[in-house]
Amino acid sequence: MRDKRANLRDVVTSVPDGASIALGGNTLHRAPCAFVHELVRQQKHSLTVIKTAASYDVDLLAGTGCIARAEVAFVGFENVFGLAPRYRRAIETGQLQLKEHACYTVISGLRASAQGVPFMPVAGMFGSDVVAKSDFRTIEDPFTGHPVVAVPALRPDVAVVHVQEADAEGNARIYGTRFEDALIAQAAQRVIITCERIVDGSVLATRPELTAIPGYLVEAVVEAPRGAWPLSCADEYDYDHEFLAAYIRAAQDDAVYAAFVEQHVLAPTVAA
Amino acid sequence: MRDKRANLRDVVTSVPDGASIALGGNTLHRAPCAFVHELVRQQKHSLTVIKTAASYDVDLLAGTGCIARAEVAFVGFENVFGLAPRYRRAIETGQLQLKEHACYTVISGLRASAQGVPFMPVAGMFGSDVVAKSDFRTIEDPFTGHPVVAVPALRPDVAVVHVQEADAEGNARIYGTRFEDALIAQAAQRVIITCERIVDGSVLATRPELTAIPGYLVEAVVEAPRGAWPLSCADEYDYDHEFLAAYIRAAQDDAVYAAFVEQHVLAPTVAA
Amino acid sequence: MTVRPALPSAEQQADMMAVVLARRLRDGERVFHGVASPLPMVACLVAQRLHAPNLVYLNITGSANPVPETLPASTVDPRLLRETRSLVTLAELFDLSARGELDTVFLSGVQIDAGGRINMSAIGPYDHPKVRLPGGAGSAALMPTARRTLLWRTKHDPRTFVERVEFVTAVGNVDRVVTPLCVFKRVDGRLRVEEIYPYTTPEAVRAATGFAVDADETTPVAPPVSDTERAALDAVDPHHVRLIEFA
Amino acid sequence: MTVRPALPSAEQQADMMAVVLARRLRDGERVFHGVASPLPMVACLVAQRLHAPNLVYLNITGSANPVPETLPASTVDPRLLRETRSLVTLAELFDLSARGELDTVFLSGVQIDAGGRINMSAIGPYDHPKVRLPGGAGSAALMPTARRTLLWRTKHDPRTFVERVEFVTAVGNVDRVVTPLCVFKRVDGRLRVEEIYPYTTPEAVRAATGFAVDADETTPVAPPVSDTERAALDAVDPHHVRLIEFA
Repeated sequence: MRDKRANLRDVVTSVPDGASIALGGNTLHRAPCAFVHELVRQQKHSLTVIKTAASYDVDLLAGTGCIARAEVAFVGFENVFGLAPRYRRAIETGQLQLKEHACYTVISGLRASAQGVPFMPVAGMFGSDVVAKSDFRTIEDPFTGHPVVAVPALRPDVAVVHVQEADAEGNARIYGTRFEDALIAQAAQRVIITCERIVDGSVLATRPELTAIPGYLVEAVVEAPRGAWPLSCADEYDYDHEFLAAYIRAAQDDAVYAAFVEQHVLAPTVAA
Repeated sequence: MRDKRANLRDVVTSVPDGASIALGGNTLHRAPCAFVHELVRQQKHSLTVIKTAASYDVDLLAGTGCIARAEVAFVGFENVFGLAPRYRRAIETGQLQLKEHACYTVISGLRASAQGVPFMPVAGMFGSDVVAKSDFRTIEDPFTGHPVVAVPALRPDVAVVHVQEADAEGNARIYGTRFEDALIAQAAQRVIITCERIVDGSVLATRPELTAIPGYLVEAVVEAPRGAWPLSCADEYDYDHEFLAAYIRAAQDDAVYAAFVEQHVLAPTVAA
Repeated sequence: MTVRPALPSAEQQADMMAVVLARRLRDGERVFHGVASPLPMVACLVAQRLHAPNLVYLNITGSANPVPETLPASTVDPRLLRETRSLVTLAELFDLSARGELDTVFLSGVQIDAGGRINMSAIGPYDHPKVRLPGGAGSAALMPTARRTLLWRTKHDPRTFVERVEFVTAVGNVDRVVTPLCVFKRVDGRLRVEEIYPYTTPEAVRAATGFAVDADETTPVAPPVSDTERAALDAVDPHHVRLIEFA
Repeated sequence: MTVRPALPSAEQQADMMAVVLARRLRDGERVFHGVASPLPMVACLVAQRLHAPNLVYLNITGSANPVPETLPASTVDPRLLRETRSLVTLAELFDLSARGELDTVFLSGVQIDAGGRINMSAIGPYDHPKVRLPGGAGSAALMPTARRTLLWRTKHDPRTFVERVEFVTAVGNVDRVVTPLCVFKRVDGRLRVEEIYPYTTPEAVRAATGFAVDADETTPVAPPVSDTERAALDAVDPHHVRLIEFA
């Protein structure tokens, strides 16, 4: 397979405004934040973000106006810092359009896409107002006639996953929880891997069972040390509590927030 | 979790006649043959077998009258020995009822069961006479109206998987190809693991990413060294070419076959 | 008449809730919690030390029966992987519930109503909310499919416990609702007070609840935190991570 | 008129088929074969050594671009895992095709008809077959979803190549059909002879085919196995595992 190593700037440049992007990780953990920061630096707009449970990554994209639409099930900083301030604001002011999901309907939509079918039946969901609000449909099982909720295929234009190790072909090894990272890579039209370090393929060949995403699904692989910062990366680093605390404080005021983003995100030293 | 170690005889005794059993492995590789041999020894009958691609395991169950029904996509000895002689005969004489599948429809039916939904849409299948013969249905996507084939949930009563290593709680580590083994474990009502060796759980804890089937899905774990024999087990042993050749020869004649089964399967020394 | 006691401390509330949740867990069952669930995390670990050594503790990291060295503030934290022997994806966890094999799921709601419905979506008109909430995460899929749901909420006031939620994020097999003041049990589709805590009164519970409840002098009082329960709490959560839900 | 040549040896047929299949593979494409596929296995490895170094060779073991030390007789064999850097389940391989991301799939049929339909199910009445065949494995799902199907069959006679199969196990995007005598190309839904092999004649191809074919003296003749192709064959399959399909 060809060498797919690329630099972050070029890879992000290749993502058009208006694209739908599925992000890896979950809440405060292993989201591709270096990639997200570069989206902000390049002032992308009209993006759709797809994720089950997000925090800083989606809050920042909402706060900087990069995303116009979100298909998510949870955005918050858990009990560590509570509500997602800019995500909240963006929806309350109508700047961000939300298609609300349960985590499982995001998974179901991605599964439909990964399996090349137009929809996926999903268990549960009965009685939830989310079904009507998000235009899911209740259909009949063709064999028993029993009702079941159907979710349309969710096909991201781009999936971005941050992992600990990948080789030049894009084979990506994930230590610890994989979350939906393999699924979004299967469901998306393009897959971009960012990683703590590029390793030789022979390392992955010693135990291919640990490769979460096969290289033949991957378009580009970017070496981005601390690429999940300020969120955590299993076996590598914890989330940056002080930075996130400062972010939440700054987010309470528009001017302070703008200055914070300018200093910590737009400044090219952010990923250093 | 409790200690789930059990002996093969007791575990097989717990499987009632008429049960549907999904077998792990694929064609000549890592099928739970020690378990299959014990099914024959206990003269189980009216069983349904579920598998994508099988060889000796299903041929033997057909030849000894243990199975009355099969939901499979392929049964043969590949180019090594060609057609499955007793499986063929059982269908040609009407003793075995076949619900023919594509490998992918077996997977789709198992996925429906694993996901708690009554059916699964599946891509492809158009134009195949298998759709009508196996009572799959062509339905409309509720969102676009496009046609898609639907497969009913396939819920085995028992899944049996042979792995290289498992702990006493049933956590099962698979080296090499996993085939559908994790999926059948998710889809089945009961899960039985046979393994080359029982290892201490602390071994699995060093790299939980390698555990293919979590112990909390498992009812019983049986230590069965060479438990895939005469088929292969990755990193452990190759398939037994001489034995399979003798099996194929014996299968050409009913009396010779009966004697072969008596000597090699019913004799308790088989797994030695 | 009873004098309403001073409001209990956050410590008292957190300890009582963790213990009451732990008491509701049964040995051998499969229990799951998702994001933002410190009290359920503590409750599972406490129950395993006391009456439920064979409880299967599952969480959104995909681990099973982890033995964390220190408890994380985020309940998706890699610290919850320690000593697990298996690791599954989120999809597999939801599948487990979807096929009816998850015994108990812990969920919460910013609003909880008299029918046990939860709102984690929005306060005010859904399309132009006064407050956009985080969203229900797994709840809409889990509440109808898990065999039972244990709801918990660390705030008990009339704006939290309402007659009818403004938006139904999820509804399903609610068994109990554990608050800082009492335990509700869902009977015939409606929440009823099962027991109140030693440090409060029926009047206080009624006054704090936005729907009519039947708490009175005959309402059972939960046993206080016992010495063995206290010891288990201290062993599992020596740094009082559980308090973060009261911040 | 041409004198029909002596029947070529199994070695000649196997070498020619392996090379003709390899020639049809394109650099960079994703190619997959399933069970019982020695010739496709050899063709993929040969193509990678010649004109398609970036071909992504996928097979039913779930490996990608394996470097087998010795070729197995079973194409599901763990030997096909050697040096792979990733490993996926069968389900993921079928998914890849289902979403249109598999470029080429190798499939075969005991019967192949003029429309490129295959029968791997039964000879004689389906419900009371004279011969029950192994079944189509992945074919019914893969043929309609893979971008193209390369069929191969090591027997070319009128009972194998028929006007209409008795049972349609699978039908789909058939591109070429490679036999021991010729290559068929599917044009407007019907198989036409694209080229015949140097060791046979148009008459022999017509006589061996159960449906009308247009092979004549103007039909192109495939180049014989070249020295570089021979060298690649010897390097990839020194023990002639490919011959097993002619046993």
